[in-house]
This record gives sequence, structure tokens and C-alpha cells, in this order.
Amino acid sequence: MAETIDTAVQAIPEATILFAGDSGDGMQLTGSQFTLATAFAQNDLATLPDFPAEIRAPAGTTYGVSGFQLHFGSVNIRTPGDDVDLLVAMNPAALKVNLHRVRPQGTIIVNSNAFVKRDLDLAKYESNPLEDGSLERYRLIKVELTRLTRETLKDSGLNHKEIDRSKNMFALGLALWLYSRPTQPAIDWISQKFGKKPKILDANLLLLKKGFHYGETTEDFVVRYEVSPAKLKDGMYRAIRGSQSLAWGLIAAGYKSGLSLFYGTYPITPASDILHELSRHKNFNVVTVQAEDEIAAVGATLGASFAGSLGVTGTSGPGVALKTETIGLAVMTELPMVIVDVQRGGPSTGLPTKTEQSDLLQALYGRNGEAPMPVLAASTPGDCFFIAYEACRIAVKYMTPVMMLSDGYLANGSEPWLIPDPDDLADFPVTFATTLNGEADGEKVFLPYARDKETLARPWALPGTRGLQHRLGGLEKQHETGNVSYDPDNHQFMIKLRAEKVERVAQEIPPTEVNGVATGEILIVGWGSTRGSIEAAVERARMKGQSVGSTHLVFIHPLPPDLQEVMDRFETILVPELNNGQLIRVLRERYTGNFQPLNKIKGLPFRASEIEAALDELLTTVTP
Amino acid sequence: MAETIDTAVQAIPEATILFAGDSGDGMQLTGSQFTLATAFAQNDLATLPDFPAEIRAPAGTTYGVSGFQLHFGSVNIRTPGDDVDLLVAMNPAALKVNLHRVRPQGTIIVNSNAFVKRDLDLAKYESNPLEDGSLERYRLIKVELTRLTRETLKDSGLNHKEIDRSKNMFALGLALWLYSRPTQPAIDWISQKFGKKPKILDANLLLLKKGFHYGETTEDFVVRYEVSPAKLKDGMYRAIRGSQSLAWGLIAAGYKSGLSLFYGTYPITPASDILHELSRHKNFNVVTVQAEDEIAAVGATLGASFAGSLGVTGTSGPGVALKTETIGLAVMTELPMVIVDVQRGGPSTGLPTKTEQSDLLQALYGRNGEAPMPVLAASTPGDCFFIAYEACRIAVKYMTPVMMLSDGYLANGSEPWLIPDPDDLADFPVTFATTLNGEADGEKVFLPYARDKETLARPWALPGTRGLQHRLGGLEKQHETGNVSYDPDNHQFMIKLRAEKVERVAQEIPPTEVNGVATGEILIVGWGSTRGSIEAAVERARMKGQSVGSTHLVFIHPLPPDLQEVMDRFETILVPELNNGQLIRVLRERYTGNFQPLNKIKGLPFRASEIEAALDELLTTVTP
Amino acid sequence: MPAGLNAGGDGALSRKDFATDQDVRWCPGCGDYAILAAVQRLMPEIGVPRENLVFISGIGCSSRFPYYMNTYGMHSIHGRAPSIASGLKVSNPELDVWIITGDGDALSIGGNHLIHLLRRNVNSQLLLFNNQIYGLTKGQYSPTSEAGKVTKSTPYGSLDHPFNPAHVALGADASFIARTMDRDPKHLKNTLKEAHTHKGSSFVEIYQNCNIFNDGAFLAFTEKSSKPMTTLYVEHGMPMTFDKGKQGLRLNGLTPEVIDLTDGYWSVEDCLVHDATDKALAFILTNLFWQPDLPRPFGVFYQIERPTYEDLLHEQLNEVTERRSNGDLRELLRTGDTWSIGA
Amino acid sequence: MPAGLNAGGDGALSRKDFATDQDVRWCPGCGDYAILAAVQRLMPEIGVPRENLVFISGIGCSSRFPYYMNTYGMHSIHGRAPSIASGLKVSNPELDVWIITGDGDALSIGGNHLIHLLRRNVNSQLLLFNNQIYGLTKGQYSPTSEAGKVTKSTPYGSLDHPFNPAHVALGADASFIARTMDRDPKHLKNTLKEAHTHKGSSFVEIYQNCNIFNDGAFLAFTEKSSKPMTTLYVEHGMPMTFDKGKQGLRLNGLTPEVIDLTDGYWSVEDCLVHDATDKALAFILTNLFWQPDLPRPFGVFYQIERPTYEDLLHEQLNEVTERRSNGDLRELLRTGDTWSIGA
Ligand SMILES: Cc1ncc(C[n+]2csc(CCOP(=O)(O)OP(=O)(O)O)c2C)c(N)n1
Ligand SMILES: Cc1ncc(C[n+]2csc(CCOP(=O)(O)OP(=O)(O)O)c2C)c(N)n1
Ligand code: SF4
Ligand code: SF4
Ligand SMILES: [Mg+2]
Ligand SMILES: [Mg+2]
Repeated sequence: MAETIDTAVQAIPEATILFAGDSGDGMQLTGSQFTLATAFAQNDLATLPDFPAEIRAPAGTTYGVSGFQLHFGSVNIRTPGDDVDLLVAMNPAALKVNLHRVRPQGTIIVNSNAFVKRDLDLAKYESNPLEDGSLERYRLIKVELTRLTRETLKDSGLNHKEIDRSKNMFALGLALWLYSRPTQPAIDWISQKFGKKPKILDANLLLLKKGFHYGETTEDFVVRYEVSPAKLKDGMYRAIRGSQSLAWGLIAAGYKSGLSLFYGTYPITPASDILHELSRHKNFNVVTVQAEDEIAAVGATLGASFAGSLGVTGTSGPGVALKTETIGLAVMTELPMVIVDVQRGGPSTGLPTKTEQSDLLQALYGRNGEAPMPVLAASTPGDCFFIAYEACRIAVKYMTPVMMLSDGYLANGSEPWLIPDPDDLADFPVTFATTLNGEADGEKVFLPYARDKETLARPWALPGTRGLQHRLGGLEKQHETGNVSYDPDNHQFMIKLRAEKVERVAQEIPPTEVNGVATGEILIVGWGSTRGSIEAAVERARMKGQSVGSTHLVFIHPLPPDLQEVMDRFETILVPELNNGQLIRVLRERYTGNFQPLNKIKGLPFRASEIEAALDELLTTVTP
Repeated sequence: MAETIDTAVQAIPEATILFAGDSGDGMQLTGSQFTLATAFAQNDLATLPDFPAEIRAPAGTTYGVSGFQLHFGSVNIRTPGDDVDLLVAMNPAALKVNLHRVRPQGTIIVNSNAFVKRDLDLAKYESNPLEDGSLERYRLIKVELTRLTRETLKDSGLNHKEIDRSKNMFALGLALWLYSRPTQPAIDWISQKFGKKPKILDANLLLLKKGFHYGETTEDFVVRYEVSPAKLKDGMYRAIRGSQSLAWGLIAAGYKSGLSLFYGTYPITPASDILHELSRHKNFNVVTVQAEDEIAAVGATLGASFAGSLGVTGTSGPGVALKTETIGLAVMTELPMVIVDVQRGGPSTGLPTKTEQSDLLQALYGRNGEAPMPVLAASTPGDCFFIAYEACRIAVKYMTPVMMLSDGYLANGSEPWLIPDPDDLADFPVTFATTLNGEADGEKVFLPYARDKETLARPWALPGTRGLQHRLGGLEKQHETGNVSYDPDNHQFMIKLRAEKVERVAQEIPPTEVNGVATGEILIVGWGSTRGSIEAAVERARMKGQSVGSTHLVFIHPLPPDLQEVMDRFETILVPELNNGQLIRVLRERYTGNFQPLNKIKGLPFRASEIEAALDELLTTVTP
Repeated sequence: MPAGLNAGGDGALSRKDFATDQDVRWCPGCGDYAILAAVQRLMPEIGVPRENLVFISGIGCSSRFPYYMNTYGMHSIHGRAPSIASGLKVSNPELDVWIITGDGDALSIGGNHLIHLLRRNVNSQLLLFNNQIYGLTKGQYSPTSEAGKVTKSTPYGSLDHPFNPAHVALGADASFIARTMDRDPKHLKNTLKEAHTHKGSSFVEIYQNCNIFNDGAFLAFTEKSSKPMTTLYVEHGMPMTFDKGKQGLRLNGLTPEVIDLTDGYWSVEDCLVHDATDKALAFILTNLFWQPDLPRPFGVFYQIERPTYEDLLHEQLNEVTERRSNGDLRELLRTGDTWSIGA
Repeated sequence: MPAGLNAGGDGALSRKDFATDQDVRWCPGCGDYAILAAVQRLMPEIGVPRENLVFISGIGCSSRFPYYMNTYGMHSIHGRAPSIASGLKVSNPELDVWIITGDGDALSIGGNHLIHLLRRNVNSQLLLFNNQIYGLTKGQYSPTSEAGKVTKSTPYGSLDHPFNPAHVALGADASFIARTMDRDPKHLKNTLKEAHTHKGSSFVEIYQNCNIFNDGAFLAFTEKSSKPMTTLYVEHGMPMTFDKGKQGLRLNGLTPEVIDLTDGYWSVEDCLVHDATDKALAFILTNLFWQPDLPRPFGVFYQIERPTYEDLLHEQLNEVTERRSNGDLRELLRTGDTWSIGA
């Protein structure tokens, strides 16, 4: 074996790397293994997987390219990174699709064996970019991945297909070396994954090491990088994806409330993973029902709520569109229910595998008649856990359906997560009605629509409770008795009452926090998954000495009572959204202020630099 | 037969009368016959039928009461009337339910035979109101309707049931006499309705006359009224109900465009009558399909639009909730389609037979993703004809789904209608694509998503057209080619393009007209069925010398380009709505002004006096 | 517990105990009254405590039913009752769940939920009030209306080929399929009782007269004069005879034919014997639908035992819980790869 | 008309003329390729001009189909293709309408539209790509997955009793019901041809292998080794034999049983002869579903003629128009009571 050269090591605060290749090249796996190693290296991080809409698009095509982007560092990491420092491209298509993301002088590692006529044609390259000098603005490193892999494994006893499929392990090893990451996590993972397939196991381990050594032995690399641990809060951490953390938040809600969790759903990207995760944890008294469609799913969920379960139904935009009639019934019957909308690119089928925030107005107004309900939004993968928990708590406390908004970026993205202590979660008391609560001509009676003074919630009386028999339904209800009522005044009274109940949820909203300057020129008001990009931009703005702050809304209905006051402390309110301007409509309608929209509708999250640019522009225009 | 007394005749400008009785008493029929006679008397008029949710509620119960209110006069009539001058009550329940509507000193005609123990109990009367003096504030006229009817018909050969069922004819005759209306229209109608049942025919005619003569002969009536013809525009008139006029507007659209009208729907109150009316006119090349549900209805309609029909689907709020996903597909495929929402009391099943305006926000925002579409609202029963026509015209011209809002009050209400000349309707040209419209590498090709410069509409190429084969779908479309595209920039471009196309519809909006003062203190901005009450209130305000004007929105999306300018001419903007405040949200979001809401959510239209009161209050508060 | 609560308590209950204080708002003469009466009479017999009974309906005249039962209930939205009932039953299998629906509610807008309920076999009784019309919306044709029907929405006659509800249920592999009618209270009550005894989704089609919009739709089967010749009451294990034993039914190959039992050529022995567990027979039997010269069968056509959805679900839940023991949240959050920072 | 237009023109078309410039994006090895090939091969044979062909699909891997056919098409939304196709066909009966759907698209979310399409008998071909899995959403069980199936959404096994698609179609009174498979191109193409020849809604279930999420679901019927014993190809008027004529099927009462045709006891004469017009037989035949020791039938199970929805609709339209003559708008507006004011 060739002697090892010790390459110069350079310490850097942060780095963004992107693995890209065919759907079949195992880039998602490579990416998550690198993420794991990075987590162990105690860096802060954020990831952005990006896969094609096709299940297995034909090899070599540009639309078949699957990518995994990772941003990590010793500093606070809030986004998957704007410009890429290292691109690992397994074939021409992967290079073609992702080159524009690489920063000038950034490093590109390519599998040079893949740059042959057929693949170049598939990627629609006129000439070979490795030779035509079109890449000279970058540090290009050609690695004969395919050949090296085949050589390494010629005696492995694996067939060609299996051998070629494992070249990503070589790439992983090389990348780990380049950024001085530990190989142990990957080794452990491989060992237990392929425990039963010794041949594959050995092959993968061998390639991982070979890749690592390749870095040490080749002279291609002038420097090697080191990223020291981030100053994260003390405690136990794990990497977590949004769909997993959302599912766990629901489990936690069931756990703390003592209610059985009923998750009624119908598969849809990008919400399905919540179902997949929940269905693995039946021993938490979790019931998952895959219904025949979204309408049946929300119907079954409402039935479960009536019976006393914690009813939750999850879907994406097109599914919410189908559930709205039943959500209206939940508003009328005042049963607790949580509707999770993992938003994706719309309208219609739109861009099903991409992220977007374009269901906000549907969440607020997409029902017939006056049917208000609380709407909450999660802002990071880990935050999904807490918002899911909070949505459930409010649904039960106020006896109302609650809409929780997530999106494709949160669902698939991951971040290091300070594991919470279950004891620190807000209390989740539940009281079922067991006794008669009213009187009618001298007789004790049950009033299913009597009200709690503080919350205006009606009692939750479960079928099976002796003496509390009552009938719910979608026709207007008489105050207190809950009987059908066509009385005009009662109708108006009940409309106002249901609206007031939802307004009362404002009691649950903590004082609005402002990140950055507390008063100044620009306040960024955001919601949902844009939080990371916004706060990164604010940080950069402050380094530039700009007077910028940001606040991020968890509750979009009702809105925080102190929001106007907070906004009044700034001259301009910038509202970045991954839609054509939805929250800004709500703000303009209810508040005064100089509201400026910043919209991106490309199926991708904001880059911090995009928000930064908007700030710069506003500041140059507002300050003469 | 007793000699006839000639009662003093008093000329009055207007009157409001209300027929009320059991569902079985034929009050709707009595009301519409009186309406017909009134129309012939050339009065202006407005009606408000009000029937129970039950098909045939048990006789004598308060919730079984069916009513028909009619407001007519020699002056402009814009509402069914605030206070009732004459109440005809066929039984205690009818009196109980409607007494509060009668003005002090108003006349009440009761069927005294019905005021017996059983019916009094059913109506929950402790004592007989005819005797306990509780009615002394009114002019009470007791008529032994049942007895007189039985006597009149004892030799008619009809059985008891038939005889008792016809007593409404006696009441009708009496009412016609009291207001000096012609009996001929009713006689003609009866004659052709019962032509085949001579016994019933004779009985009804006899009773009608008896009732009329009863007025002449009895001394109960001190005065008799006369209402001279209204000064209506010259021309040929008819009475028309909203659902009929809406259906005819659709037929007119098919007629003028030369397109076959396809109406796909699923029955729902109060929209079903549109289906009933259209299904009678198949000889206008009208296809009506009663689908298995609303989703199938809108799906079939979209398929019909693809094939080149004028696709229209009608429903009410709960049905719209179910159609939203498919409407999103129409937005993406850019096919012309009209969705009619005849609004009713919500949320959920709500108050299905009552009127409300609470689906506006659903119409604007109730879809997943960014899915804008034009929204138009009709303002009077006759106006439904023109708005339906306009909605169809815009859908085809701009290749977009269009939402048209009506409501229960418009659908069931009627008014005298100056019959339009088909030649005066706006032109309705339709062009189908027949030739290749683009080029790709030297070849002529068809670009299904190419754009018309003025409207941004894409070409409408019908299956069956040789050489223009193309595929539509719900995934994001590539500009011009219409191929599936996951390109981020294309997505944002298309979202903006679709939005811009809908904004272009503003070209179709005529300058905003202001009724009342053109500049001043208060401008009332209304939409939909509140027009009559608003304009009546404005008229009263002007008589009081108040500086009030009103404008009524037909287009709610896009909004009139000159609206801000018009509103700027007033200090305060009053926004009356039959909901909890929906249009006002839109106005506050997009415009500046001192917006004041006036909301009524009782399943009933505004009384002019309610708006009048709001004006008075505002004026006393704003002017010191 | 307060006095009032005993109201719902033990002791022999009577029909009246199942009535509510709400006035029944169907049209006078509506067939729904007879069905309500039959159900209220049946309740004391089956001896389920009122608080464990839940009636879930959709929308329609028939779906008003729950308001009149002093039990738990939900008058939900159009066509969705089977879904809501499924979630309810799964969440609390102790409950005795009854689904009330109409021909439009169940077979038009609710068709999909119906067939999925039946295939899953959620233990419940589904009562389909078939009046072959949309009552509540004032008289449009329904998926069970005969083709060519003139209604408000079809002044020139309807075009749709009607469903045969029993075939739809069979196609969905229902485990219990029966038919009865409002005008035969005894058969109605007994059929409902058998449906209740059956463990699984029991599909019961009830011919119900809408005397306002479709009066006399089933006259042939209810009128004393014609009934004997037109109705065939089937019972498991019994030969198929009707017309007071004067006529019978036999199979000629796969084709049913009527045989005269009076002229001595055929006898009861030649008649088809009903076997409610034979799916093919159930199909052939329920195929007797608007067929001239053949009687219309009533009774339990098909009944087999197969596991209910909620049983399977809870078995799995318990099995997993036993194997993995009750979940511990703190543990769950720490599963997989974790690392510590600081202390 | 411009040159380009002739592209869609007459003259013998070949399979290639029906391909589009869009890359086919199914996974390599997916059964959908074989079905696409069969349809593209069939098109020139049926001789319908490309511009009169319309393929309407829902959502799913299979529903990508229309993008690959150089005809008119719509890749609509999940489960709604039958509704959209109905409106299309009614509006222009000249069009040759093909509905492409999957087991989830047609039987899960789209179940109701499917059965209503079939009962109405809208003239169209419905191709149900049954891979017993949700492919596009990456592998959850579907309404046709066998009970106990372990998938992403059911790590402990699914609980739902699966649909028998042919029985669902029969329960909806479909006028044409057939089954074929991706791995038998000849039978596939012929079956599609018969479906196209049939006037009415043709329901064709196609066993399709999803080699990514449910590989080998139908191996028993497609593998050379097992196929002869497991598959029974039925043809109208032909005796039911399989296993290269070594085995046959007979009816014992209403129960089908396999007979050995080699030991001389039974002969072909004893075999059941297929009659595609016999509904009861079709039911019994399609009841051979996951039954041990009994083969799985393929072919056209049932086919009868009954009026199509669009024919009835246009007959009525024409009939009314003839009777009342083309509507005149000016007249319409003046029908009923009118009065004049002024001159
Ligand atoms: C989503 C929705 N669509 C339509 C309606 C209107 N609607 C109410 S009941 C009904 C059909 C009733 O027929 P059926 O189910 O047979 O019940 P019946 O009244 O005959 O007992 C319809 C179409 C509704 N309430 N909701
Ligand atoms: C309203 C809606 N719900 C759910 C989805 C997600 N979804 C897309 S395809 C599909 C099922 C696909 O299965 P199948 O119909 O069998 O087609 P296959 O992919 O197996 O060919 C689902 C659940 C969707 N696109 N729209
Ligand atoms: S309309 Fe018909 S079904 Fe409805 S209550 Fe009246 S009679 Fe009964
Ligand atoms: S996932 Fe299955 S069905 Fe879908 S394309 Fe791939 S192999 Fe075919
Ligand atoms: Mg019915
Ligand atoms: Mg499938």
C-alpha cells in the first residue's frame, strides 16, 4: 500500500457539502451517514435531501438525480447552506444539475469513469466538462470510483451489480477523510445493517476504509479540513427528521394525556412518513388506520375523538382540500381533533416532492360557513415535536379542531436535537364529563353544550358514560342543550361563541420574542420552515451593523395579542414566505405597518443570502 | 247572499303582507298567486318565501310553519319589507311565529276555527290570543275560514281532506279584495292547473270568489287599499325567481356562445332548483348530469369542458368544500368552468334552508396551493341571469374556472323582471384551436400553453382535432409546451402567470357606480343579496338629508381598479354582510379607509331599517 | 352518582325509555316511523345498556333517526357515517354501533365508505332505508330508482341503470346481507335482531315508503293482494316456497325458476333449500331483482363468520405491546444514535 | 391545413406513432412498460384516428400512462378519472375513451366513481393496473393487498380483508369484466381488443408487477413452472381446461372443483363450458380467488349488451329537441305570465 502523505489541515468554521448521483447510487444513505458522523463530531448541522418525483428514474438522466445537501459547522447552523463547498458528483447528470450551486473555487469530486459518451449524452453535455475546461473556476478532483471499487471488490464474491452499487461507500470514506470525520459511526451502522450478509458487510467496510485511505494516499488534495465542535447547549442530542419528530410529538401527547392516539390517514407525499413512523409504535397505545381516502380518514378520526381518543389526521394540501367538509363538522360538534398539513408545491398535484407554504389561507379560510379554528405552524424539524404536542393539547383543552402546518422541507430535513425531558412538557390534563351538569324544569339534565368559563370548551362526554346520552350533529346547535335549533338569534349567538372560543386560545400564546435588535429599522415576521434562513440572515445583518430583528409566528390563528406593539417598534416589516404572499394578507388586514413581501415559489427553501439581499435593498431604499 | 257594502278605499304607496300557515296549508302557492296579481297590477315587488327544514313537519307545530312575505308598491321596492302590514295566519302556530313581524296597528286575519285547544297547545299558547286581549295593538280580523270553506264546498263532491286543503283559496280571494287586486290571473292559473280535475277546479274558483265577496259583504273591514302602478321602466315584464333566472342565464350563455351547456351537479338545498329548471330545457342543447356526489359532478364537468362543452357545476357551501381539489385541477389545466355556490347557513350542515353570505372566503382562498380564480356575485333574483352569463363568458374568454356566488334568499326570492333582449347581451365569441401554433427545432408544433397577448388565455384545443394531441394534468406545467416541469424557476413563473391572468379579468369590470351621493360621509360597500336592503336604506338616508352613498361589488376577485379612488371620496366605509365579516377582511387587506362592519348572521336578509340604524349611529358618532 | 344518572340505569327498560324529548319530524305516513318503532321495540330485548348504544347517520330524512333515540348518536354529514362509525368502533369496541343511512346517503355519495366498511367487517349494523328517492332534497331520483323515473331532476325520465344494493354488498364481500321492509314490522324486527346477533358488518336493506315523493314504490310487496305472489321469505335451512306454499323456487342449472306445488308434479322436496353460507346461492337469490314472473326475496341472504376489523386491530395492538411492553417515552426519544455535549 | 397537421393524419400508423417525446419514467423492470407496449401495439389495429383517442388517468405510477401516448389525455387527480371520463364521453361520444387507473386509484379513493361508471355503462375501457400496492407513494398496502401484508405503513401486517376486483365490478353490474396480466403480452393485447370492441364500460383488471415494492406478487401465475397449474384461461363457449388439458373444472352443485382429465374417469365433456353471458357463472368463476388447489381464471368473465349512458342521454336530448324543436331564447324568456308597462 502506498505511503500516506500528511496533508495540511485547515480549521474552518462551517462547510456545505452535497452528494449527488442516480437514484440508484445511494446518495441519501451516503448523506445520512455523513450526517451521523458529523453529529458525533458535535457540529451543529442542517440537511436538505432532494429526490426526484419518480420512484426510480432511468439511470443517467438529469431528472433522475438524487441529492443530499448538508451544512455543518462549529457555529450556529440554521440552513442547509447557500453555496456548496464540496460537490460529490457520481455521474455527468449529477454534475449538470448541481454545478450552479457550487461556489467559485469550491471542490468537485467526480466519478471520472462515469463521464463516458452515453452518460454525457443523457446529461445533454455537448463535450466532456472534465476536459473542455468549463470547470476551471473550481477545484476539480477526478476519482475513478467505478474502477477503484471494482478492483477493491474483485475477490469479494459479489456480482457486478452489487459491486457497482457499493461505490458510494468509497465516496463516503473519502468525504469523511476530507473533513476529518470519525468513521466509527458508519462502521457500526454498516455492521448491524448487513450483519446477516457477511459478503456485503465486508465489501462495504473495505470500501469505506479504501475511500478514507485514498484521501491519505492520493496527492490530489492540497488541504484537508477540520471543523471543531459547535458550542451547543449541554445535554444529550440526536439527529432528527421532521416527520419523525412530528410523529413523536403526537405520541408524547398521547403519553402525557393518557389518551389513546388515533391516527387516521391516507398516504400522501410528504406526509406518509408520519404514518410509517407511528405504525411502528403501537405499544404506545397508538392506533393507525390507513383509510380508503382522506374523507374517510378524517371521518374515522372524528369518530375516534367522539369515542374519547386523541384524534389526529395527517395529509398534504390536496388531502386537506378533501377534508374541509368534515373539519366543518368538527367545528360544529366541537370535538377535539388535530389536522396535520405537510405542505408541498401546489396548486393541484403541483410539485409533490417539493416544499412550499401555500396552504396557509386554505388552513385559515378553506371551509364553508363561519368555521374558525386554531392554526399553528412548526419552524424546524425538531420543533415539529413541540408544535404537534401543543396542537393536541389545545385541541383537547378547547374542544376544537386544530390545524398544524408543516412542509416538505421540515418533514425530510434533519437537525441535531437536544432530547427533551418528558417531565418538562406542559401538563396535559383531560377531564371527561361523568355527571349531569344542568337543570330543566326541576330535573337534573346533561347539557352537552354548556361552557367552561375560562376556555368556553363544552364537556367531553364519551359514549359509554351512563346517563349522559346525547346527540351531536352538523345542524346548528341550541346553546347549552345542543338540540337542533333554527332560531335566528341562537345562530348568531353560536357563531360568535365559537369564534370567541377560538380567540380565547390567545391565552396560550407566550409573549412575542424578537431575535436581533428589539427596536429598529426592519422586523422580519416569518412563520413555518423559513425560520432558519431568516435568523441566519438576521445574524449576517447584525454583523454588518444593520438594525434588523425577526420574530417567528407559531400561532397564526389566533395571532399573538402583543404583535402590533412589537411591530410598532420597527419602521418596516419584511414578510418572507414560500408562497405568493399569504401571511402578509392576514397582517395587512389586521395590523398597521409598512409591510413588505418577499416571496419565493420554487419548491425550495430560502437561502439566507436571498433574505440578506432583500434586507440590503430595503435598507438602502428606506434610509436615504 | 248579503248585500255588498262599499268600503272606503285608501290609496297607499306600498304594503307588506305575509301569508303564514302549516306546510300543508299551501301558503307558498297563495303567496305566489298574490304576487302574480300584484305584478299584473304593475306594482314593483319583492318576495321572501320561508319554509321549514322538514319536508312536511307535523301539522300545528311552530317549526312546521311555512310563510310567504311580499312587499309591493307604486314606489321602488327593494326588499321583501321590514314590518308587516297584513298577516294572514291560518293557525295559532303561524300567529305565534310571525306576530313579532307585524307593525303596531297592522292587520291580522286569522282562521278563528283553528284556535282550538289542540292547536293552541301545539303552538304553546297558555291562553287563546284571540280572546286574552294580547292582540289589541293590532287590527284583528277573525274569519271562520274552515267553517266557511266547508259550507261553501259541502256539495262539491270533494272529501273532507280535499275541502280543508283548499281554504287557502278563500284567504287568497279575501286578500286580493283587500288590496284591490285583479282575480283574473289566479282564475286563469287555477283553470289550467286543474283543467283535468273539474271538481277541484270548480271548488277552487268558487272559494276564490267567496273569499273576494266575503270582503265586500262583511263589515269587518273599515278600509280597503289601492296601490297604483309603479313607475317602472317601459317594457315587457315577468316575475322571476333567482334559481330560474340563474338557470336561464346559463342557457343564454350556451345559446349565444353556440356551446353545448353541460351542467354536472348533485342535489343540495338551495341549489337543486337550478338543476330542476335546466333539466326542463334539453332542447336548448342542455345536458344535465346528476352525479353520485359533488366530486364526481365537478369532475364530469371538467371532462365536459375538456371536450368543448360549456361546463358548469352548481352546489351550496358543503358541496363547494368537496369540489375544491378538482377546482385546483381546473386552475392547473386552465379549462373554462363555472362553479355556482348558492350559499346557505353554515358552518357544516348549519341552517340548510336559510340564507347567508359566509362562503366568500372559501371562494377566494379555499384551495390548496396558489390557485386564484375570478369570483363574481349576483345581487338580485333577476341579476342572477346576467351574472351567470358573465361568469360563463369570462371563464371561456380567459380559460379559467370562475366562482359565482348566489344565496338562498336570491334563489327563492322573486321580483318583477324587465325581460332582456338576447341581442343586447354581450357578445360571446368562442375560438377553438385548429392549427399548430409554435415551432420546435424547425418543426411546427402545438403549444397547448401558449398565451393570448391580451387575456393570457391558453388555446382551447378539443380532443378530436387532428394534429393537436396534447396531455393535460395536475403536475406543474412547463410554460408554452405544457409538459410536466419540475424546474424551480418555471414553477414560480407559472404561479405568477396564472395569477396575472386572473388579474387581467379586471379589464372586464365597468367603472364603479355610486348610488346616492357621489362623495360624502359614508359609503356603503356591499356584495350579493344585500343590495336591495342597502339601497333602500340609502334612499331613506337621503330623505333624511344624510350624506350617504353605496356601491355594490359584482367582481370580488379581481376587484374594480377604481375602487380605492371611489372609497377615498368618503370618510367612512360601511360594509354590511350576512356573515361574521368576510369582504371587509379583503378590503382592509388591500385598501386604506375607515372600514366599519355591519354583520347579521341569522339566516335572514337585512331589513333596510337595520342598515338605516347603523347609518344613524355612525353619523352621530362621526359628526360631533 | 347523582340521581339523574340512574335514568340511564339497569332494570327492565321499555320502548319508551329509548325515545327522546325531540318531536319526530318526518312527514305523517312516512315509512321511517315504522322503522323507528321497530328499533325502539327491539332495544329492550337485546339488553344493551343505553349508554353503550351509538347511532351514527349521514344526511337525509332517514338520517334524522339518531335524534329520536335516547342513546348516544351523531347526525353527521352526507355519506360519511360508515367512516365515522369505524373510527368510533375501533376506539371503543365495547360500543354497540348502528349506522343509519338512505339509498342516496349510502349508495350515491357514500358508496365508497360503504363497500370499505363491509370488506373490513367492522362490527356494526348498517340499516339502509331504501325509498328509491332523495327525500330530504324534495324528490330527485336516487341510485336505486328504476330507470326512466320521472322526478324533479329528470322530467323526461332518469337514464341511470339502478344498483342492486344486495349485489353491491356481495361484491364488497359483506359478511351479513339481508332485506326487509317497513310494512312488515315483525319481519323487520326479527331481521334487525339477527343483524345485531351477527358479529361483523351487517348490511340490512329496508324497503321504506316515502309517501310524499315516491309513494307506493314497493306496493307490490306490501299489499295484501299481491304480496303472496311477489314476496319470497327465505330462511336458512328451509325450502324456498311462497304464495302460502302454493309455489316454490328451484334451480335449473344456475337459473332459478318458479314451480307450481299444487298440481302434484313438483313438491317441496324439489324446492331450493336456503343455505345462508353459500355465497353463490346468495348471488343467484339476490339476482331476483325486477325480474318478471319471479318473486322478490326477503330475509337473511348471506351470513358467514370472519374476523372483525376492530378485533384484528386490538389483537395486533396487544400482541405488539406484550412483546415490546408498554412504550416508555423517555426511552423512545433516546433510541438510536445519540451523543452528549458538556457534562 | 398546415403540413404538421398531417402528422396526426391517416395512412397506416405504426406503434411508434403513438409514442410521445417524453421519456418514460417508470422504474426499470416495471410491469407498466409491458402494458404500455401492448396498448401502443394495439392502437394501429383498432384503427381509431389518434385525435379521437383520449386517455384519462388518476394519480399513481400507472396513471403516468397518458404522457406516453401521442393522443389526447389527462393525468387528473387521485381517483377521479372515471368521473372526468364520463363528462368527456357524454360531451363528445365520438371520442374513444380509455381510463387508466391503479388498485389504489380505482378501488381505494376512487371506488365510488368506479362502481357508478360501471352501473351507468359509459362506453369506455377501464384498465386497472393491479400491483397490489401503492407504488407512487413508495409502498403502502392497497385494497387488493393480501391480509397480513407487511409494508411501510403496516410493519406488523395489514388487517384489511382485500377486495376481489372482479366481484366489485360484478356487484356494480358491469357489462364487461375481464382479467389479464402484464407478463402475457398476447393475452393482454387480445383482452384489450375485446374490451375495446365491447360497447359499454369495459372493466379490465391487469395483474402488474411492481418490482420495487411488491416484486413477484403474481409469480405463481407468471412463472413457466407454476403457471400451467395455477392459471385457467377461459373463453366463451369453450370447456374450462388448464394444465395443458390435463386438468379441468366442473361444477358440483354451485361449487367448482378440479377434475383430472388424464385418468380416464373424467373427460373434457364433463368440464364446465364458459358462457360469458351468464352472470351467476361469472360470479362463481371470479370467486376462484386465493383459493387453495383451485386455479386463477383469466379472460373475459362476463359480457352483456345494455344501453350506454351517453346513448340514452343523446337519444333523450334529440327526442326532446325534435318534439319541442330547437329552443329559442327570446321565447323562453317570455314563457309564462308577462305584462307590459308603457307603450
Ligand atoms: C355534501 C352534501 N351534498 C348534498 C347534500 C344534500 N342532500 C341531503 S340528503 C340528500 C339525499 C337524501 O337521500 P337519501 O340518502 O335517500 O335519504 P332520504 O331523504 O331519502 O331518507 C342530499 C342530496 C348535503 N346535505 N350534503
Ligand atoms: C388526494 C390525494 N391523496 C393521496 C395522494 C397520494 N397518492 C398518489 S398515488 C397514490 C396511490 C397509488 O397507488 P395505485 O393507485 O395502486 O397506483 P400505483 O402507483 O400502484 O400504480 C396515493 C395514495 C394524492 N396524490 N392525492
Ligand atoms: S319526504 Fe318522504 S322520506 Fe322524507 S320524511 Fe317525508 S315521507 Fe319520509
Ligand atoms: S414503483 Fe413499482 S409500480 Fe411504480 S414505477 Fe416503480 S416498479 Fe412500477
Ligand atoms: Mg332515499
Ligand atoms: Mg398499485
